[in-house]
Amino acid sequence: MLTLENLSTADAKRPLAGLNASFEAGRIYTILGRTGAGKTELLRTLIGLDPIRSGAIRLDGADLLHRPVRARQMAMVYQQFINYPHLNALQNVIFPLRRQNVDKATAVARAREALALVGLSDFETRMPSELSGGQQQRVALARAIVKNARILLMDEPLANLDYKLREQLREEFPRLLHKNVDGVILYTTTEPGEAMQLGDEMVVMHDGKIIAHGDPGDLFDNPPNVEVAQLISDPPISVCDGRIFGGMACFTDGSPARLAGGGLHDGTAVRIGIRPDALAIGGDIAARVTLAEFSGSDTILHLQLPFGQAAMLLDGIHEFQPGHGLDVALDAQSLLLFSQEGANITGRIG
Amino acid sequence: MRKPLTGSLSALALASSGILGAPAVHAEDYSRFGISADIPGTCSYEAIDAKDYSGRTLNIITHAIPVIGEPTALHAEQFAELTGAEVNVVHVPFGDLFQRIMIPFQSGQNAYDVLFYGSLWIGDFNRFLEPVPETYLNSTGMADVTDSFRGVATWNGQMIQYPMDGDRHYLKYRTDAFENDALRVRFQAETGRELAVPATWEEYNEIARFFSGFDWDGDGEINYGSAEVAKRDDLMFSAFISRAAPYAKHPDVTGGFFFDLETMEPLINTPGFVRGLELFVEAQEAFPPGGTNFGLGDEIFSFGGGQTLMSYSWDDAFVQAQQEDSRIRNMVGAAPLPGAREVWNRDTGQWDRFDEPNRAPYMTWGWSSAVSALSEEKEMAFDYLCFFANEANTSHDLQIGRFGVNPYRNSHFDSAFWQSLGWEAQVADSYVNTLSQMEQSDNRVYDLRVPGVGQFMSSMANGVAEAMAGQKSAQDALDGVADEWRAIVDRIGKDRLRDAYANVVRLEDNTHQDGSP
Amino acid sequence: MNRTYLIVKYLFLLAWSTFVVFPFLWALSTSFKDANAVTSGARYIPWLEFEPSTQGWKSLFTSGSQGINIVTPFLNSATVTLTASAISLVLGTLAAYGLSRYQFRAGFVKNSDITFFFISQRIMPPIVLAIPFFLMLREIGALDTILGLVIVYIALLLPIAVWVMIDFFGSIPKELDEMAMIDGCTPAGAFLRVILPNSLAGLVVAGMFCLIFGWNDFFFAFTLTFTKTQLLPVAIVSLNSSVTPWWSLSAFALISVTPLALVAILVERFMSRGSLSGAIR
Amino acid sequence: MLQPKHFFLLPALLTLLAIIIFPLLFTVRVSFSSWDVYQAGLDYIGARNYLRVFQDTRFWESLLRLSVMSAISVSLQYTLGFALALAVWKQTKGGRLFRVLFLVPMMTTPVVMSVIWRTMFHESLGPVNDLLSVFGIAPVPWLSSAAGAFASVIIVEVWQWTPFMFLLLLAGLVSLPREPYLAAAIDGAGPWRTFWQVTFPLMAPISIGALVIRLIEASKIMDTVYVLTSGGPGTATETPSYYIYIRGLRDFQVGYSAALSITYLVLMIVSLTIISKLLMRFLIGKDS
Repeated sequence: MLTLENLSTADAKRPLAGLNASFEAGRIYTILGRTGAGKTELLRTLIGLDPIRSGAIRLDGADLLHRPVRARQMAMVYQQFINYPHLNALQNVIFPLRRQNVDKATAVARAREALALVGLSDFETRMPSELSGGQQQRVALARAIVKNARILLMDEPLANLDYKLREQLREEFPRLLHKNVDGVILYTTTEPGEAMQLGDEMVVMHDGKIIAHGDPGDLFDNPPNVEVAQLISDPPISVCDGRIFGGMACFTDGSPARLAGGGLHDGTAVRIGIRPDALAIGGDIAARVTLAEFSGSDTILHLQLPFGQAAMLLDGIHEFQPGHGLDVALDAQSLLLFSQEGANITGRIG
Repeated sequence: MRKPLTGSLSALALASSGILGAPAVHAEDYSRFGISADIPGTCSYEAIDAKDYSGRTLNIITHAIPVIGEPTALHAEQFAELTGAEVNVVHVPFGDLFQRIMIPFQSGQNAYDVLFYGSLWIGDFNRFLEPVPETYLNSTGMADVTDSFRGVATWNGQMIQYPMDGDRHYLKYRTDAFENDALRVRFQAETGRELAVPATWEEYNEIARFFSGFDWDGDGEINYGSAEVAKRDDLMFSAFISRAAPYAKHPDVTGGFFFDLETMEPLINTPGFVRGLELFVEAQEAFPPGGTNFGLGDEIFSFGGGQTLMSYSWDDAFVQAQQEDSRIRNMVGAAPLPGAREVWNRDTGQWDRFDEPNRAPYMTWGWSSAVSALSEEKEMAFDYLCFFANEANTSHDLQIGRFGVNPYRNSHFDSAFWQSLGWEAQVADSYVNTLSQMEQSDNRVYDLRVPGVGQFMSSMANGVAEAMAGQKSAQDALDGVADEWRAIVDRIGKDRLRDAYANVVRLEDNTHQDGSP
Repeated sequence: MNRTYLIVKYLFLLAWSTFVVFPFLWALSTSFKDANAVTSGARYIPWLEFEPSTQGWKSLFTSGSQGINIVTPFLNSATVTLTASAISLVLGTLAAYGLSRYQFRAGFVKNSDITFFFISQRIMPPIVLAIPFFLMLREIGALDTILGLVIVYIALLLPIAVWVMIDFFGSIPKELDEMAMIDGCTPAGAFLRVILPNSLAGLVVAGMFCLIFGWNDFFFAFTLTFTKTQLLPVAIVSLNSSVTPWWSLSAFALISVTPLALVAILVERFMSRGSLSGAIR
Repeated sequence: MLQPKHFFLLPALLTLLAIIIFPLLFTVRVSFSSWDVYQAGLDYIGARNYLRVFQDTRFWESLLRLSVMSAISVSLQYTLGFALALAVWKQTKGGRLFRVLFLVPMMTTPVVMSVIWRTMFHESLGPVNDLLSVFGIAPVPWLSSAAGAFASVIIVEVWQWTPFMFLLLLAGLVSLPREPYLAAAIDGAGPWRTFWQVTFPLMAPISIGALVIRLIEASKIMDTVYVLTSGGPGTATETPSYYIYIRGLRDFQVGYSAALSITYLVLMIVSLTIISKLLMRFLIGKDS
């Protein structure tokens, strides 16, 4: 078990501020956060590349801080495809084993095995520059797996791959990792979908802090606060200002959001989250398209509503010119209510 | 490559050694060294052969090959073979020779035992040189060295340089052009005067201008009037002194040419020098293309290669022209440097007119040699120098033009010697007469042999170059030089300089150590 | 358009090649001249335009008084240049790696200041260092020795090596070193096992610059030696007497450039493979 | 405390310091002395040498001349080097030969190559005027006119050091990322626009490094001047390094030349810092 105790850093661009967490072996933890949230910094600190200011890192109770990088029994896969350019695929995978003083024959055998796992048996003698991006990242993965590290860190490993490859590897990863890695797996990503799909548990980071940690499904359904809510869905949840009126949440134009007021006094300012699937075409709310963008096979419409702005997700490709007017409906089941401070106080009616 | 020594030459050499009657039969034959026969003398082959310096090392710094450098190395090899010593020779181009010697001197490093260098640096080097011991002062070779070259080697009454070469500036011209009747007629028609070897620098410029820009020797290449060393940091300062001397050196005025010895006030911007510079500037129109950037090498190529009518400086260009394979062999003549009819008299502050042009032969610096006071092999070092300049070697070296060893003993001024090398009588006569006349002149000019001569000369060269390039007028340029000279005098110290300069003035004024004429 | 571009491009390449090659051809022609051939105006083709002479070449291989034998100076130059370049390259590479990967701080001095200190050594005009170097070598008895020149050349070459290698290491992602350390290497191990093998192109370029500047230095080789230790450029000026021997200098220029031209071929190999990638950046 | 990082830096740093510290301090010390040809020693004359530097118009003129000279010659080297690198960058027939050939000039010994150039520029015996005359061009006073001498020095510098720029810029070009070019191609940018919008900005860091280093080296120009023109005609091609050489080793004014050198060093450091800052702002558009 890997434990962080009040971990803080100072030097980095995005300092970590008092992280506490524990991670168990054999589970995949996805760490979700925007670029700059401190995800990479967390991994670098864990592995010993960046110094800490205070706090502790323990592995099964033993202090890791005083161990140099090479002795922390960790492996890492970078966002960039980092392999040793002067070594071929097989030699790349052998490299860490030889550093662990594994004898040559064993090392070769284990490296072959690892390459087979990632499906590169036919590419053993290729140099990294002769491999595609996906293949390079597979080599990096094989090199990480082969070490039998106690902790496997993966820093947005799919971010630089094209869409199709990303989908493919995303499918493969959970099985591959569960089957071959005994240690803790930390996997950072900026994509909520990926985080939910891969993670046994999900950690959400924002501004150098862990703002949520739990089961991905739970976090999605019931985000503890407005930051998590905004991070956890793609396209993100839109947040509009509102006010409690008659024990109910209402938008600023007075239209009811049909959400319980969370026991707040009338007139209290609140924030109302609108999931992208909460909006549908055909209703009584007049909206104007400000921007239409496509994400895969879906269309995201950015709308100007009477009480604010919100994004709407539509299946399929739809062409809308900016300025186009249309009427939409709002599904109360997909709304979230936050206090002015950001805490989730959603109460369903009925 | 080397011509065999002729009978007349050996006779000359024997005569010069003053032991004509001695039998020329020796126990050993030294002709394997390239000489026809050893000549008895203090440092003859036989005498040196008797010494044993095996296991000892002699370090020599000298000029680049071949001028002086080649004979240095040649005699070093011979010396090594005769004595068993190890002799190391390093060859350095002239421009870098001073610093190469001076840095070890100043830091007290015993780098070289024997030094070959320009004799004008005696003012800087004298403190680091070993006086020539009595034995060598009384050697057979030394006895015959001309007075002026003994003077050049002497500092405060003591001989500290070892004479092994004689240098002076003189005029060289193409006899084929001067004697060409068609050209003579044309010259007369154009200038109204008869064509003759120039007696003044005004005439020099006029003749040079006339002969510039057409192919007067019919070799298909355009010819020009004058090749001079005009490249600033080459040896241009010497060329300028040659040109200015007759205007600035009044035969009746004593007490300094560059400075007034009493006040150490620079004379470099006085009218005589200014006139010399103006004529130098004017002469540029008769230079070959690029002539204003000619170094000594270019000058030699230009005159020695037949491109120009006249040139003046050291022997090299003349010797080059007289090479066996030269296109203009025996078409050259030597003459004293042109003079001046108007000479500035600084005592009276006016120009004096001379019907017979005033000549002021410039006994320009030449090659000299010395032994370092830091040397731990002084005896061997002097033996080497004495051997270098022994009678057999000197006769041999004089014959080989590229060696740059030029007449410096009375016996060298013998036309027959040069005729024996294949020079025509007329050429040899003009050469010998020109040289010996300079020895007899009472109005000679010497280099500024004082500490910091390099600073004075580079400052002067810079001023001259500015005038030549048209950046300043001659007067302004030399006024600038005078200002810089005053600053240098202040820095180095007036008294120190006066003491040194007195040595030069004594030579110029033909006075002896005690001041008597 | 495309065609015009190609024509212009090749005309440009040809024009530049001519400009580059011409001095060498002139030197080749001149190396077979003698004073007569030189003074009769510009001549280019031996036999046709002038009677060739081998004195220029001979003068470089003559032991004795009539020329120099450049074999010993050649070997001296090679020894000094190779030793000083090798030491500079090793030290410079280590320092450049340190500066590109770690933060150093001493008072107000930071990495960029240390880098600048190295590079600034190239600014000082060498002339003024002649006397201090002379005195220093004198103290340690290294005047006129190979050792003394090696010491001085290290000061000349080290800054070049540091400069090239800092740029080069800057182009190698830091993650590569980190990877190596994660995989079990010590910092030194990461450098030796991973970074160095991937720096061959940079080393070749840095090495080439060291060799060029070392091989061609005239000034220190000239000032800090007397009679025993002669380097190549100093040997050749032994022939620069009153008359500059165009022929010998030309022959020498051709001989002297040959070893480095071979280095150029080596460097070109790296260039065409594209593996000089970021040799400088 | 010694950390691993120190083992990388210190050997080189200490070696360089050990070699250079004495000469450097000594030079500073000498600049306050009157060490001259007649007296070698470290007396103390205060800042007198520096006052003299201040009034030495020949030195300041040479600095001005140098800035013009190195600005022209380095920008020519840069432009030509860049053009050559671009020309052989992509598939080019005979590319390898060109590349080797273009490198060779910088491998020649300056002190010897300058002599070869001097023979080429020789106004009556050299090939340059001879070949020009074939085209009916009158003999050019290469070394004996101010403009000609200035141009000659620059031509030789460009010949010898364009290869330096060529190599650095070609190495840079070869390692450029491909993506920006795809983007430019998609945008339909022509070669001209692609160069100015993609290649040139991407090459800016390399360009700055190369320009600064060349400026440092070009400013020390000395052999070429010495051999070609001796600083002439007049003082038309005299550079600070050559002037320091004249004062230091020809005149043997050791103290004064040290003061000149220290002044030069300080001026160079200041102006190079400013120049690289300006280049950064101009080429990259940011500070530091």
